[in-house]
Amino acid sequence: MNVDLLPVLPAIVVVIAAFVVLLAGAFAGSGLRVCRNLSTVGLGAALAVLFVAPTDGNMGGAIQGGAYSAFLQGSILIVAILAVWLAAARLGDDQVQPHEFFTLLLFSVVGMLGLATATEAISLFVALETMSVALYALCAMPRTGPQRQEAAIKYFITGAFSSAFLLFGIALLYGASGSTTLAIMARGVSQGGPLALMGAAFFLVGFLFKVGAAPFHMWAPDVYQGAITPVTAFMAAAVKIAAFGALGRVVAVAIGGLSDSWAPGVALVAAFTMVVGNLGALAQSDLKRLLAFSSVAHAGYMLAGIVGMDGRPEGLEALLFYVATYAITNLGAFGILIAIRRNGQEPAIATDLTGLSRRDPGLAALLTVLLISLTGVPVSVGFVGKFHLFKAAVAAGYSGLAAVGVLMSVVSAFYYLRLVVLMYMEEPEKSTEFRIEPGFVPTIVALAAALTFGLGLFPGPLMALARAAAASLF
Amino acid sequence: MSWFEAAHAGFVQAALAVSAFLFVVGTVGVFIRRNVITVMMCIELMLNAVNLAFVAFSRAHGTIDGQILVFFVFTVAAAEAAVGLAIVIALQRNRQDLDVDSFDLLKG
Amino acid sequence: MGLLSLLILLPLGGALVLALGRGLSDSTIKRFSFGLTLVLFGLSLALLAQLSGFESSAAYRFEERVSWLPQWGISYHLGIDGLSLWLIILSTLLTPISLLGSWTSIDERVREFNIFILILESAMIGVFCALDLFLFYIFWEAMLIPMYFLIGIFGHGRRIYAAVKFFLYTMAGSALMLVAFLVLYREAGTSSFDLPALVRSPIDPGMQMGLFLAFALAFAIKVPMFPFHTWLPDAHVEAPTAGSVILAGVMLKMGGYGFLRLAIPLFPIAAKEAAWAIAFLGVIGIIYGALVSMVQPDLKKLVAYSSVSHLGFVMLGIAAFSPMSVVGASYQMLNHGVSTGALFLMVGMLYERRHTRLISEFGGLKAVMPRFAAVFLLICLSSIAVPGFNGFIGEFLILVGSFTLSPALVFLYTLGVILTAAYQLWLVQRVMFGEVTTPKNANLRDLNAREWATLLPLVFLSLFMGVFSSLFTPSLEKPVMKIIQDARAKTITRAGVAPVLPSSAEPRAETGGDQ
Amino acid sequence: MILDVILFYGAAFVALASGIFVIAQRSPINSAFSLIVTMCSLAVMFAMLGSGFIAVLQVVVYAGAIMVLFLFVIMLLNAKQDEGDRAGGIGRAAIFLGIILAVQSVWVVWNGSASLPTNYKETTSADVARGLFSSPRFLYAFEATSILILSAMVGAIVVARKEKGK
Amino acid sequence: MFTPERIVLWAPWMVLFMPLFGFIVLAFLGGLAKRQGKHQGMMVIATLCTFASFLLTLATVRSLLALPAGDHGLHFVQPMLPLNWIDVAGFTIPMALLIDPLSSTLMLVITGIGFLIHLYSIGYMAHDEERVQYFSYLNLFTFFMLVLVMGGSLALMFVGWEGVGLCSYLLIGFWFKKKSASDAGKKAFIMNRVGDAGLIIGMALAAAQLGTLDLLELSKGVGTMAREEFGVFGPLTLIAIALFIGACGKSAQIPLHVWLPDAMEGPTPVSALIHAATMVTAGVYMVARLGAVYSMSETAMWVVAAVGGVTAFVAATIAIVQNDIKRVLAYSTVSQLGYMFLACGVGAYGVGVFHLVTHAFFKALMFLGSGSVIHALSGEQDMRQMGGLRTRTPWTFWTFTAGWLAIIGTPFLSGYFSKDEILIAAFAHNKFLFGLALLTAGLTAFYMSRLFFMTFTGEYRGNLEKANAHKADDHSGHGHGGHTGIHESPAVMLIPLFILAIGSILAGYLPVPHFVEPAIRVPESLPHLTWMPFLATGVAAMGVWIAFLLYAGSLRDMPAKIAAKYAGVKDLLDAKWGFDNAYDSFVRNGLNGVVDISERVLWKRVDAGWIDGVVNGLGRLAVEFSEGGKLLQNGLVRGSALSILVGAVALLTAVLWAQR
Repeated sequence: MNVDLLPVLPAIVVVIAAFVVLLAGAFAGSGLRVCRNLSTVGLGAALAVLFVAPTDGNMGGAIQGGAYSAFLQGSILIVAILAVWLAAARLGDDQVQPHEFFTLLLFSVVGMLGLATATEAISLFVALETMSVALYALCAMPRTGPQRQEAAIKYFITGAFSSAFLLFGIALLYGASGSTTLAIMARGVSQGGPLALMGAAFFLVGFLFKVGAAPFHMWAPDVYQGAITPVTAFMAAAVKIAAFGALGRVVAVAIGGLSDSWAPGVALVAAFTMVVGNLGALAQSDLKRLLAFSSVAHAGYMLAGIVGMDGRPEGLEALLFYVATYAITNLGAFGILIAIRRNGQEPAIATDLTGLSRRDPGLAALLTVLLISLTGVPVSVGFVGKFHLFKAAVAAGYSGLAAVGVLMSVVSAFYYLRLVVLMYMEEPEKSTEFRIEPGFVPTIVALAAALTFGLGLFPGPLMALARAAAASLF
Repeated sequence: MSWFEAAHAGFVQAALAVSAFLFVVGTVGVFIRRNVITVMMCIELMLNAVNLAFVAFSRAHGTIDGQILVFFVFTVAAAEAAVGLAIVIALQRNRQDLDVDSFDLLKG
Repeated sequence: MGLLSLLILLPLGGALVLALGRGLSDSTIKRFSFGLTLVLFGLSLALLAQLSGFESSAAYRFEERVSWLPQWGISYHLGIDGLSLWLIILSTLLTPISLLGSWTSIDERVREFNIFILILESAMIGVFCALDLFLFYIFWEAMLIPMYFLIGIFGHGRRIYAAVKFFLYTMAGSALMLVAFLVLYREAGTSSFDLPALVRSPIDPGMQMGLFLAFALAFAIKVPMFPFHTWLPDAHVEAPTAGSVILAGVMLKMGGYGFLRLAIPLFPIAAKEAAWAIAFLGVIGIIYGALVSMVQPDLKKLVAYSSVSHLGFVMLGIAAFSPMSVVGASYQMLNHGVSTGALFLMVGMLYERRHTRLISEFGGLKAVMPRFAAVFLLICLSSIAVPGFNGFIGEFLILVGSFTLSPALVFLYTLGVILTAAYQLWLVQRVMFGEVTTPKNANLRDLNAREWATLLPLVFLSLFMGVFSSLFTPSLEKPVMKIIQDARAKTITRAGVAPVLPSSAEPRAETGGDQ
Repeated sequence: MILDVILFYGAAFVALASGIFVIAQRSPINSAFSLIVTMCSLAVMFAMLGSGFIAVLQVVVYAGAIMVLFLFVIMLLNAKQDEGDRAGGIGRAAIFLGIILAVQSVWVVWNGSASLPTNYKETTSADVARGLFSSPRFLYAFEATSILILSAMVGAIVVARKEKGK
Repeated sequence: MFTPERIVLWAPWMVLFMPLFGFIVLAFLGGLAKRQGKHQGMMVIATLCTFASFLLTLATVRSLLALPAGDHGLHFVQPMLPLNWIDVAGFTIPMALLIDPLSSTLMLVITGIGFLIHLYSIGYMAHDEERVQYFSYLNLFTFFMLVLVMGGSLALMFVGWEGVGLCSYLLIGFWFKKKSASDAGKKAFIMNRVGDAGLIIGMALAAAQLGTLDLLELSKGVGTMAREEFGVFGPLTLIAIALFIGACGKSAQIPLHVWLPDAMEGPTPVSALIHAATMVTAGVYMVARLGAVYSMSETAMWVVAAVGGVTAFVAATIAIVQNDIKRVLAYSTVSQLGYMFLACGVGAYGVGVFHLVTHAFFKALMFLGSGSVIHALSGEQDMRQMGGLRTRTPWTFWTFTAGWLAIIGTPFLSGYFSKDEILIAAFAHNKFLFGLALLTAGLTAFYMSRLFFMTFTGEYRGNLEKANAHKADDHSGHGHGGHTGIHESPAVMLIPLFILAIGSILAGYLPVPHFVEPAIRVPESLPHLTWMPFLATGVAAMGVWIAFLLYAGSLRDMPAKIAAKYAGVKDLLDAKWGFDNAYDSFVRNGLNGVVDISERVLWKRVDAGWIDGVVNGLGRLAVEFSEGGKLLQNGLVRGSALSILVGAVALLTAVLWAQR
């Protein structure tokens, strides 16, 4: 048996890094900094492998290298590196064994890389579960306070529940086609039939859960709120990339032929998700819940890309572009929460940001840039991304979905702007004291903001990558 | 074809029906049971139902993929159960209550 | 880099300098940005070097085109014709004036204030230059953010409510326009967002109305047309003086500009069908604005509602769609920028002195501040459209040009003319005439040199434009004629019917009142 | 042949019945035992469907190992009985939806399976092994499973470990 | 440069420019001059500017007449600036003047009488704080009035039209601290604005229907069109009537006349210049100017004549019962303007203009005379507080006598000629209007005599101390002199009176109708009725005689008795035929109603309630929805799972459904 390991090389590198971190922590008692640096090196090496090594192989159909996978893997790895650093800034506060934390984080990255590359249902499922199981555990860390475990159990139960649906969907698709390989599945599926339809529907349910689309989203606010902020940031950014990447591939490769059947339903889900996410965020005062609902809303926008695929790569291209840039932007927004200590505490509710611009105009400006992008107002990458998504949806004939999307963006402006109002237009209480995490967190935020703004002006290069990636599946 | 031949030929169909029904039973169980461990068992029941579907399809198509998948489902189920039960243990340690409805710190 | 790019990028560069510059004192910042905006004004005057070109053809000049997102056919495409030319000059003129006008009233967060003004200026110029829908939309939306901050940070009492309302209202308006862009892109089949290319390609008449309405909503809110105007009074009242001046002076013009530049040329058939509704709402706006303005206790609110009224004239002119009326409407947009800008400046001056804007707090100011009173009166006269002032030219052209649309509307229009005079003069009377009733008013300072410097250009312009309109109108006329001719040609060829809106410039002596 | 049929349908019946017992029992212990019964019945069905290897695994791994884990935890935590059937509105809604879903899914598989091919053949553990390892297709998943299990281990340890000093 | 051909091209611009120059100088240097106490110099500059304008007008007219005549025997020039005021889409309004006999006549009146009134004002306003500003307004007014009559197109005419309205507004409200003054100013402006709306519509109609606003072209152009019979509301009729509404506003014709009496709140010279001699005649000028258009529409002619006739009569009756000297004169002005319109309405445009000229002299004279009286009495305007001023202010008395005689139509004085011709024209046209006009002539004689007798003859009835005390209270306003006691005015005020008196006597000998006829392009042929002068004189004499009996003769107690006996009539006249009340109640009820509705309904309900209610309601709805969603998001795992189940079932249903 000749096994071409090149396409799994990045994942292997990350696995090695995970082992090294685990062992270093367990046996050498390495601390936070060492674990952080080791993780970074591992992820960076994986990224380097991605760039250097020709990863275009397929391991007998289990996974597929190439532009699409590389785009997703690259995004995931970059996000993961940033997340590692954000986590490193926060773990000092919490009683967490850093090596365990980073090992789990790296394991979940491995799962994500698998998701991004899998072209076969079994691999896909195993990768998904690898990611999920690690995330369940991450959510429960540290064990201080019942919130964490509550978040974990909620995530676990709903996650397992939806996994069952996903699995049932795979079973039915397998039943309709006789194979678990996506490309072969497509042949059986394209003939239609009730098995294929129900299989596609349940398959979608599983992924719609992972991306946090309504009505499969209700776990998201609770889990986002309950987990520690770096974990939340990592979930909000990286899981979206991996899940949407896999969903996009499945839609493009396996069930695209049935799009007439499921696309209207998904369009409804997308519209519903935009509405629920944005309206849900309106009344939130808790910052992380607000960002959770916001991420639900963004899942809705991204689903417009899925709906807009319709046999053409444009929707997928838009989706890839959006999910990558959204991850960066969102990570930046969470980074702000990590960077700030208000009276020694992480800002938890919106009013904790009151008067930030008076104390730290730079950070306030950065958050404003990020919020503007999340709202989708030019000049920002959020605008370009939404434009792209809705363009695809309109091109596929779903103008109404685009209309809902833009109107809901207006609603989103309300709650994003409220933060800006608080930062810029309200006076802080006299006793309020802001301390900024020194060093790298503001740098990460600045990096995210710079990318957000810069890609808003010059989206061309990244868009070209997304374009090539999407085209490789068609 | 005799009745039992027909019944034999109908194995796949029947197995699938049983699978679908069991899946729904498991699904409903998630909602009507409130002990978190029972809830997890209901999810296991759903997975089992799916396994039956895989095996049935595997038989129908004559491909091995389905069975292999079941093999992986076992592993996944084991892994999930491990982490899930670990969380349950941690929860129990923190709050002495396994009623799913009691986890309501996070809401709104 | 072309002149237009320079006009757009220079203020951005200035904003960047201010944002990154360390240790700049407030007065340095003020001087720097004032100087920069003056330079921009000078640069924009350089556009006039080609005035004869603007007067001789409707072709876009100073065109710049850099491919930006080629896969979507999006390019950084700039260019101006006569219509944009004057609006750009208006923008670059009002910006330094508003900076000068808030020289003393803004004494906190000066750096941010100037940054926002500079960004705003850049975006405003961009809107008037952009010849690519995507680019247009970017500038269009980018304008909102600095204005939002200007209102929200530097405004008065209910500033936050007003800022959020302003932002959401206008963003909601333009949201559907974005979808319409995309549908248009799909329907036109040009594979580009280039405006001239899209204008050339015919759009299915069945699609036009929906798209037109999406565009029209965005522009109607910006204008603002009744009944989409309620953000305006709030935004104006709460905004700082500079914000009000720019908002009223430039940003409201973008609605009318959008109709002329985008909505009508792209969807002429739908525009024709909707003309009566726009005209009707325009006239309602004229009268409604005047009536509501009459009863405002707050000076700024009064001026704000008067804007609703004045822009009703503009919309009527655009809807009538005859060369005269559209030129009149374009001219009226400039006029309104000058006169209402000045009015807001003066209200700001009063506020600076007395910290109130309630009309009942004033009275008899003519005795205390005679020069202020004189300028105030002049500006009011311009606003009333007394001939000799700029307002008259615009309103007269609109009136004559829209006569054939509907005589009944025109009679309502004249009712608006009367009401305008009524509320403006009542305002003058209440504020300027009579005895000084409040002791606090007894020792108010008359205009100082800085305030003179802000007002004189506007007073001068309102007179100059009232007398020498023919220096301005030929360059407005060319693009307007082109828009009208193109639209008519498309209406005929696409729908196979003759235009219902005949040119009013043609003598039609043989018919009676056109019913 | 007849034995097959009887065994199969008998097992199916038992599986359904015990499946319902799983969710109808108030006590977690009872549910667990019912679940084990279900699993064993399913194992019989697997065997009758020609997947002997899976049937064995089902009993050994699933009913044996995993369920023991469950039972162990139930015992460890001394899980109380469910406090009655106060499933409330959510339960009723779920039952309602469950009925719909059951109708739909049974209808789907019933109709769908009518057009399935009938390439029946017995498979042995050798077939499974060949399928699993003869091509790199499943090798990837197989290796990935190791990561899955490892991360589950680490996760379980991390989560369930007692706090130092507590 | 100084050949007639050249002069007519630059001199008119200079005519216009001089008063504008004066205004600019005063406006910009006024403050400085005021601070340095150099009011006198400023006032002289203003006056000289007007005088220069007058001289230039003379030069212009002389040169014009020296030019060869054009068609219809018309001497005209159209000096033009190389610049269009409006030039859009083939519609142009050049900056062109039209100098022909008609405008020349008006220019002479404006600059001539304007100069005299400037001169007079130097004395009258000598002690007012803001006299420099006053003079600047006066100059500005002169400028705009000249624009009005010299403008070559309706649009330019409209510039002047609005400009004089503005100056009128400023000058009426000159003593702006007085509420009544600023109210009157506003009233005048808004009522004019109503008229102007008519004018604007008329212009727009003309522009839209005829394609030009050029006065000459309009006059020529309509010649080719069909005449519109009575009852036909063709475009010309509509244009003419719309324009006439404008004329009514400016020339204070019923029903837009009520502002003029109130306008007497302004300084008296202003009343003389603006509200008697020049501005208020602008309507007459316009109708005459567009005589060719009006003559094409019988309906419009009828309307003009009727409004003129009725106004003449009604205003005259009101004048009978007024006691304020200026108000009598104001109503008299309204009445005389009605005469002029009557003349125009019956096709005798030239005669109308003729009366305009003569009226300018005698009415300006009488206003200035009354100003002199008021000046002498330190601000007293009530005739019941006057009397016997003949001896105390002899020069004023004699000049006033000339004006009085002229207006009542004393043979061979100016009023006699013009009024006679109006009567003849009316007689030839419509017997009813003629009767009304004749009656008005009698009434005019009566009330002017009443004024004359009450003011100058008999005994002084006033209380001088009170007058002085009143003055002391009001020193900021009417700043007449620091003298006490009844006194004659200074020479600078008397000289204009003399000149105007001479004019009042002799102006009737000017061949105005003949002179302006070619400019109007409507041939006038009046019948020669030898009996008419006798009849008119007789009626006038009767009026004088009755007035003499009632106010200077033996029946001085009669007015009160008559008033008591015919209380109804008296009340009607006191109430000014109800117009003022109607306006007041319209303003109070109607306008206040509008204000009220605007405030309560439009602003607070429609705007703040409905529209903003919808806007804010949408926002609130969204937030409510969100709050409701929070309840749903109750944190129960089973709830979250249930929503997944709901979604799964729904999606499955949708997918199965879509396939069907």
